[in-house]
Amino acid sequence: MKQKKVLLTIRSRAILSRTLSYLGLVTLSLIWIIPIFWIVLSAFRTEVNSDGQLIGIVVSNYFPKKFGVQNFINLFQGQFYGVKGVFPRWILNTLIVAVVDCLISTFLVLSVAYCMSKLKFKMRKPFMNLTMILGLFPGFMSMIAIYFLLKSIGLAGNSADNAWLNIVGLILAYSAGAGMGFQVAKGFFDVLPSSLVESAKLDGCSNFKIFWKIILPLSKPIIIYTALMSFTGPWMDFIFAKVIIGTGAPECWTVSVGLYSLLFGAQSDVNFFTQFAAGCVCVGIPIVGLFMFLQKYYVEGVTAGAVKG
Amino acid sequence: MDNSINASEKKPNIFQRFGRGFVQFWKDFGHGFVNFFKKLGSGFKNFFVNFGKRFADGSIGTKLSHFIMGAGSFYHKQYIKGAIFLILQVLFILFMVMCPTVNGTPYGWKALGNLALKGNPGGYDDMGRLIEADDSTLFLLFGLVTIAIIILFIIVYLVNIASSYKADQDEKSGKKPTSFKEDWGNLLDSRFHILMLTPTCIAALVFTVIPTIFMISMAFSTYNIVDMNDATEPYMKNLFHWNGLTNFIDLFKGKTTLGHEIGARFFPVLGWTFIWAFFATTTCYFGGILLALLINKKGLQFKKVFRTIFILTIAIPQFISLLAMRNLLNGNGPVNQILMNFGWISKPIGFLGNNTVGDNPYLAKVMVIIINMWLGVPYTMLMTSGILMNIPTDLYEAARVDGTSPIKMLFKITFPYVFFVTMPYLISSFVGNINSFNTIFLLTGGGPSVVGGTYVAGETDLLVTWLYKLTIDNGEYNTGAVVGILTFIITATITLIAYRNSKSYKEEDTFQ
Amino acid sequence: MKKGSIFSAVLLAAMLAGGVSACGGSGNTVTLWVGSESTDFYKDVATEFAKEYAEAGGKSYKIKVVGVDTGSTGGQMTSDASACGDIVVTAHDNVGKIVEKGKALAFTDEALINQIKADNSEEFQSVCQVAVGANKTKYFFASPFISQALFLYYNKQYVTADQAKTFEGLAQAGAQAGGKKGFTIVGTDGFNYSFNLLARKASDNSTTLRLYEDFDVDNCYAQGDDEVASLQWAKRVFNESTGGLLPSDSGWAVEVKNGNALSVIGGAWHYKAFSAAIGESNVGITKIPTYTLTSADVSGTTMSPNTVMQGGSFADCKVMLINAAKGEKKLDFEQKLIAKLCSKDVQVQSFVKCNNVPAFNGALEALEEYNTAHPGEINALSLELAKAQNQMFSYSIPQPFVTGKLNTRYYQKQAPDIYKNFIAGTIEDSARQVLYKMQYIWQKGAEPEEIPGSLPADID
Amino acid sequence: MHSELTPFRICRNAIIGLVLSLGLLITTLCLPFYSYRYFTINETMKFIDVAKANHHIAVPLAGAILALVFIVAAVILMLFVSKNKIVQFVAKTLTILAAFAFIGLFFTAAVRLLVIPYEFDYIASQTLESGYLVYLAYLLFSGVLSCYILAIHEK
Repeated sequence: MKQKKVLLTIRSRAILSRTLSYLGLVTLSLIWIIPIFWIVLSAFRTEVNSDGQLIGIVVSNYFPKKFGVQNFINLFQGQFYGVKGVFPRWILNTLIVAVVDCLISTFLVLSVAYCMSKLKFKMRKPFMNLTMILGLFPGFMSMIAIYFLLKSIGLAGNSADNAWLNIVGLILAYSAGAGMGFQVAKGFFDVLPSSLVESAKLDGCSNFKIFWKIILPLSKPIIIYTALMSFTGPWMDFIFAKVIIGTGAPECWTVSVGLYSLLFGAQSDVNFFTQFAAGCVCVGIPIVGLFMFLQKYYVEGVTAGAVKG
Repeated sequence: MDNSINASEKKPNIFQRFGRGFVQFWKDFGHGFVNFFKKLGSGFKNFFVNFGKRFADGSIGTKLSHFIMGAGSFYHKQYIKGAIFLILQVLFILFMVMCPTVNGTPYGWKALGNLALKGNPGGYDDMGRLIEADDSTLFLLFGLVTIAIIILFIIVYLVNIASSYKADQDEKSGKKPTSFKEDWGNLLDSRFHILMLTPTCIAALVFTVIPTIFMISMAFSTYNIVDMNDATEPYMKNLFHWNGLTNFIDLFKGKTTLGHEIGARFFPVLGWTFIWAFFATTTCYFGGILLALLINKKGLQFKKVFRTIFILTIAIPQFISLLAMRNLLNGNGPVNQILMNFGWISKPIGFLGNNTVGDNPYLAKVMVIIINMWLGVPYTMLMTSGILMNIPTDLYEAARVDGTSPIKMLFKITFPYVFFVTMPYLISSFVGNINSFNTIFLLTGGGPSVVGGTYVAGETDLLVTWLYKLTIDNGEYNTGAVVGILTFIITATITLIAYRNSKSYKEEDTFQ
Repeated sequence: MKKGSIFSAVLLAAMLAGGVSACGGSGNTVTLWVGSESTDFYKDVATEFAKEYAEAGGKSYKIKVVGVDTGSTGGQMTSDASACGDIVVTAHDNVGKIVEKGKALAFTDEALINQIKADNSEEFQSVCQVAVGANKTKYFFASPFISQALFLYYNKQYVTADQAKTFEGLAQAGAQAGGKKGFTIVGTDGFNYSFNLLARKASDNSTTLRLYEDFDVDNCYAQGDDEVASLQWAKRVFNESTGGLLPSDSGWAVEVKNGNALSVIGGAWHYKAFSAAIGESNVGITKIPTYTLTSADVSGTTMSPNTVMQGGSFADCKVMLINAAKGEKKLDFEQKLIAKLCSKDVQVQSFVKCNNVPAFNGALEALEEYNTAHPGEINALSLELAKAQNQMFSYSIPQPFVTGKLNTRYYQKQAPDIYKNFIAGTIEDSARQVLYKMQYIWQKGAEPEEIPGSLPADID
Repeated sequence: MHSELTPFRICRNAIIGLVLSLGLLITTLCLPFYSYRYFTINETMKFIDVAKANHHIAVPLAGAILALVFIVAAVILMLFVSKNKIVQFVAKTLTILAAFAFIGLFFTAAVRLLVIPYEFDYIASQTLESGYLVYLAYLLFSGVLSCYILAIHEK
């Protein structure tokens, strides 16, 4: 009997600890979700004040009294910073920057990471140390210098009629710095057995063929991880874009700069809050969808990267 | 990587190790510095020696290529390569002599002269017509670009000599010098790394090295829009010039020449930056590990569901979630309103210190660290759950056999293993938190303002956000550059000390 | 990988082409940077004028109007003029700063110069001219077309017209509304504090304050007893439960909307935001109220208690100037366009359509005359706004910061922050010490090393 | 060792818990829920009247009832079809959804309790009636119960 009781107590203690863990996990998940849920709620809030005007400001009740999509309509057709229907332009700009930057950066990061991980040449250690040291500088001052550099070749601070030049400038600025961020990809290539490279070299393939035919097909996860990171970069980044194109015409801003300037810019207005929330939902959903879809690769990239740091 | 952890051996505690590491670092630094210069010296010495040797016993082609680039290649019938070298030389000479001008500022040799920053202030003549003014920022920038182009040209010049010298050796030993097609071929094979690294190196040079040098040089100039606007002669508004170390001296004297106490704020901000980096790193790190342990608990179902929920916060762009938090805790936002309705508070609490003047700075600092946890924990959780999976289970079996309790197992096996593996991440995240701009800028915008003006750092300002306020908000580029350089020196020393001490650095090479 | 990259290259090309066509534009467009509330009005007037100009044989120009915040165009013009429009609207105190940076072109068109001289008051003419060149010849660089001063918007649901006449009345209304703040201000910078700093004795409209008189940097005096008492009043009122509310992170519009503050001291450019906050029907407008100094306020000064002070303001004008960074090719057309946009009848139309109060001499009489001639076109509130602003002109001085140095020393050398911290109570200096420090900063551009024992003390 | 623990024995506590939370739910619906001077002068209101007055309150309660149905269905599935893998999975998903719903609603209900006076845009004196307290207790108890039901399943 005693033996059974001991067994039962162990089992009931295990159940108790599991119940508590479930309770803890559900509560923590809710805590993590509440702010995000609040933004989504504010996006669909269409309460009206006594004059029948839409209340746009920060309202104090967590649950909206009236739901509707008026904020999204106002956002897409609204005139901000003197330009009518500018929000879709912001989305188009960011999409262009994201796609082009994704292509260039992925190529640069993978090529540098492959060299650092698999090829032996005398400048390898100094290059690694140099990139680490350059990475320690706070980015602002170099952002200002990049702005002056781009402006002197006409790729920044343009007025509305050639605003697309600003976008080309931003793409250059984003993808140029990408090559330095090779550490995570290098971590992944390190794990690939170098015997693969040796054996391929024995039967006479050139380095390029090894990279293109053998290594790349094997490193699908890291390609997707790098592509995902460089595609979501322009959507997430705010301060770099604000310095480089923040002063140019509003037509060429990216979504993050545009949304920030709705609340804090020169022509910001407290009544734009619900439209800001609608904008966040428009930006958030595609990116979250992408993350969820590519979650397996993202997790692999993070763990591979962390091991090598 | 061996990971047999002999828990029994008495480990020196963390501070002793750090102290010893610190002393060791400066010893290494000293003799590293010395042999760096020794190497540099010998490098130069044998550079000139073999430069002379090459000139002496090279063929006529090699001798000629010292003056006309590509001559060596033409001599060895590598026509395309020779043509490329020649065109590059001609372009370089044109660039240096003709001084192409952009926005009224010249490149070429004039740009080198302009580096002395002695431009003409411009203004108006008596007819009210505008006299074009020079722009010192472009002087500085174009000067640096010209220097960079000169360095690139020297490298090409040396490659040209080396290639013709190599062609001489080939001919001497009977081999035919490599044709252009072969050169291109071995770019894809033996010299593949050159092909792969050149785009990144050029991009890094143009978009990282030159801007960083531009920033550093601003710290030794009078580039400060507020003072330039305050200049006595009306037209000295566009020009700034070198003023040596005065900016650094003023900063430490506690008062800059402009008379406001930027210097007095430097050390408090430095202190808070360290406190912030320490707490932000540790809370996210341990929070992440505990969450990972909770999620990966044996016998728990729906692990994937919980993990996806936490990934949600990483997927949402930071500026959205941070601005959402800011509005949630806003003076008129839901949280304050609920507390007021419940009667716990009479007027809104400035949670993030940006509600009214005189908000409580400590509350703002604590709230910022907590909200940073909300952002940082999922990432660490993700990383640790990956590592937890590949802890060898035989360790746990052995421990369970000799009856250690689950908690003891945790401290004796799980934690040491995770620490060892994530040490490099810990260091990079500590440095990352010192430079973490978004959380502070978007949440508190520098927090409750301190007596002494808008561009003196606020209570929760980090060095980085203060740098933003100084430069972009108020145009004090020289003081900002000084703060930028000091931030770099501090982060560099910490990273190098921690990196050299960490086991992974020692094993980095063995792993290859 | 191969198939994917070809597809994305095609996609990219299509998008870039789309991007290019969307904002192509020919060389001879003239871009107007005007206040965002009056873009449509000025677009119509300017396009129509461009047509007339082309028909009269001139070059044909395309007009593009961009809505901007005219408060921040001064900064943009000095830091990055090539990114601004061809004709830019800014506040008159930025003209000196912009000219000193070589970013504005002098007016050479006789018709325009004569129009500015004929239409405007002496003060407005003097702030639009800058002395340039070796022997300091004066040229016009800007043409005024909107006049602005601070006045009071109040919420008629809680505040009656009489209560809005005095700050004590506002406090009374605040108490009646359940302990709400009587008034709030829009910002904590040097401009929004001018209602207290530039206050005058209501009896004889006198003040001891001298702020850069005839634009001389050393001709300042802020330590008069009326200033000390006025400052002590401000500190008391901003800390009373029904007194003044310091602006918070969520902004004054939210405080007014939630009823935390019953009125706000603002300008014509806040009209839309204020009526959006409480509904057009509840908007009341009047000049800035008076306040009575109590014995506590006058302690330590020679002022007698119960002196009535009239809130003051800056009397400014918004001006149009030509951006030098855009070259001089379009100078002739630009000057004629400015003459048109700043002509009296366009200024009146701008008031009718966009509430921009005209800047020319005798503007109020012209507006009333227009109102009787075209009843119903001007809404009553706008007329009240014009009247309130006109009354304020008799208690105000134009911003004297016409050179870069004066502008920087008043706004950017921390005097406003010392004022703000004194009122918020985060520094222990007395009112006299604060005023001594501010005057020192106005003259020297830096905080004094130490403060003399006996105040007021003159600053050499 | 497992054979002694029949599905019925495993779920015994769960069934007792279900009965308890059902009881709590019914008492919430019957007891007076709110008291508003505004609506009915000095009388308390049944939940149905409040739901009619402000349909926003009905939404959370419908969620709470639905969640209860979920865990009841889950327990029944676990009891009678404990062998079939897919059915077990369905039961477990129903339980976790219920857990999220209960604890989520508990949070918002607690918050809503404080905001309700403001919700009706006037400053009413809100005296709390026992109905609301029972509603909160029901939510918390069912939340813990659903976690317990999840926990009794070993992976």
